[in-house]
Amino acid sequence: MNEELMDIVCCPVDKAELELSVESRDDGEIVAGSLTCTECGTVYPIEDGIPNLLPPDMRETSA
Amino acid sequence: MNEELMDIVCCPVDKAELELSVESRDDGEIVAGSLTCTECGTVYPIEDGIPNLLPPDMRETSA
Amino acid sequence: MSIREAFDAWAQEGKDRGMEERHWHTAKHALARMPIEEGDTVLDLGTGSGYALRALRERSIARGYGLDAAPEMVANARSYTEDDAIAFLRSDFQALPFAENSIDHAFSMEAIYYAEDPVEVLSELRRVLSPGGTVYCAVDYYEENVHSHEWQEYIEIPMTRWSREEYREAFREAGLYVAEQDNIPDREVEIPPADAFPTESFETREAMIERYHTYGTLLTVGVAP
Amino acid sequence: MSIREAFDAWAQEGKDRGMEERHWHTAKHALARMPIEEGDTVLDLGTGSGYALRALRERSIARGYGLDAAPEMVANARSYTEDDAIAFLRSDFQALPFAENSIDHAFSMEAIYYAEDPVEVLSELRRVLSPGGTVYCAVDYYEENVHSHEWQEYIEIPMTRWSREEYREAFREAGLYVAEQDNIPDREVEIPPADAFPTESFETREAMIERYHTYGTLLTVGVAP
Ligand SMILES: Nc1ncnc2c1ncn2[C@@H]1O[C@H](CSCC[C@H](N)C(=O)O)[C@@H](O)[C@H]1O
Ligand SMILES: Nc1ncnc2c1ncn2[C@@H]1O[C@H](CSCC[C@H](N)C(=O)O)[C@@H](O)[C@H]1O
Repeated sequence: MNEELMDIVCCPVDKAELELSVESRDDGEIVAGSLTCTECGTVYPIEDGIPNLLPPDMRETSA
Repeated sequence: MNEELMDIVCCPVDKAELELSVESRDDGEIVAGSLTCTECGTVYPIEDGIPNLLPPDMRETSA
Repeated sequence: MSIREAFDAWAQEGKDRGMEERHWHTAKHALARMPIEEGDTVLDLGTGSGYALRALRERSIARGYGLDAAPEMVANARSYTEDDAIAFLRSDFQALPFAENSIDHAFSMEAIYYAEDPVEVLSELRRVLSPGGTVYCAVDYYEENVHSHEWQEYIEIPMTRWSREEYREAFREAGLYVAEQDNIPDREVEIPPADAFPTESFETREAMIERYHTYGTLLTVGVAP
Repeated sequence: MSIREAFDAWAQEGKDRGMEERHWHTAKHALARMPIEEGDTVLDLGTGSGYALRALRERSIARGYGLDAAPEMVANARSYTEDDAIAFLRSDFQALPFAENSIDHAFSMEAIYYAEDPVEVLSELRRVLSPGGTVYCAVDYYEENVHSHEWQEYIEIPMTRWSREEYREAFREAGLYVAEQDNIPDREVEIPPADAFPTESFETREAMIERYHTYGTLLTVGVAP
């Protein structure tokens, strides 16, 4: 994931801003980490460079 | 010219409403007459069923 | 020379029907894309023979208004249809005699570039269109279509030769959203075998194919906010 | 069955690339019509292999975001490009993780009808698009295309089968203007000679021609107010 996504990304549920926490980078790209909703506190994981922004209820059924 | 045109037609110059005066009809259609601007008073002729709504200055140069 | 002088002569020579036949190749595709609903009111700017409105009536528009400055053009157009829902009027592109929000959609084929100030025409269209109304503006005469450049030599009316990008810019300058831009190929014009070239109009077969298949007709679709 | 289960299997079998190849026949024409400007941000809904964004980058969009619920789809899509300006994310059509007015244009090919509530998808698109931003929504699965009806048998996700008119209505219900609707023919699919029919998919050559040349891909273009 590229940090520029932060300019436009938001929580899929309540559309509030997200806070980025980086675990690892590769050549600038965020490979692992998470995005946390500043409103509802939901944590969205970033794995293999791809943020998973499915709403929590869909994450369950499709996991 | 069909009278329904009156619903949407206006003076090409100041966009004010027009007043219809009918000289002759054929089967409901207005064949001759005129449209007069309720604002600037310009008279637009209807001839052979076709209203001439060119602005007066263009009417001169193109007549 | 006035619009009237130039185009009345065309109408008298039957060029209105000739244009209809040639323009129909691509105009019909542009018309087919229009999001027309039953009961709509449609304006055709520079209507020529009025074919666009006759075609749209088959899709149940309530009213079609064909606007043209040349009296012989509108007289001919009027004589080609008996349909009461189609009306023609003489008027200029830059001073539309319609109230705000009175038109659902507008079509114009091979006409806007004859206006003195085509941006003003687009502004006028924006004014008369209802929110969400579209402008389907089709031209064969434009910058990228190099084969059209010489057309200016054959007519004394000064023509505006915009590029694809300039069309988009002009629409936006007039306050219209740009929803689409496309080259509609003309696949119906007959392209003779290679040994027929050079012809009067084309040096090579490739040039003719480029003219009709690659450049075809440039369609720009605007939407009124 | 979940979107993930259904489409991860497709991705693993390489169907993402197969779809790219087949959909490209018509998708490229839809993409070509988009009024993209240099520097735009474009969203691809149900991105599959991500081909649409790769193509639009050649027109200098600043950023392309490919959204897909299936993790194997986005993983594949990511592996097909090294371009930093293209990013993929897992997300659902009906709950877009983008701020208001953050996207210039949106594209979606053969995807929207898998959503539980496609009108909600269009409403979400309207929310994230800037005023004047377009939605290019392309589908082969729709009411008039009778040859597509049986597709539902091959997938356990319920599919919404709208008609042309229902697409226009849904766009308007979601607050989008409808700027265009068109059938884009697929002229690249190979149509065998008459004696090859019936094939597995078509009884007659005429049926296959109708499927690809007449119905092709239904494109509906919406514009955000
Ligand atoms: N400024 C102007 N105001 C009104 N009509 C104009 C005009 N400039 C050109 N025209 C008209 O626009 C037409 C262009 S020729 C194209 C005609 C028709 N749309 C077709 O596709 O065949 C002519 O009929 C001409 O009289
Ligand atoms: N509700 C939903 N949310 C997100 N993605 C979805 C979805 N329903 C279906 N999809 C995705 O939409 C895609 C449809 S297949 C089409 C892929 C691509 N646009 C192409 O033209 O080839 C699949 O990758 C599937 O995973």
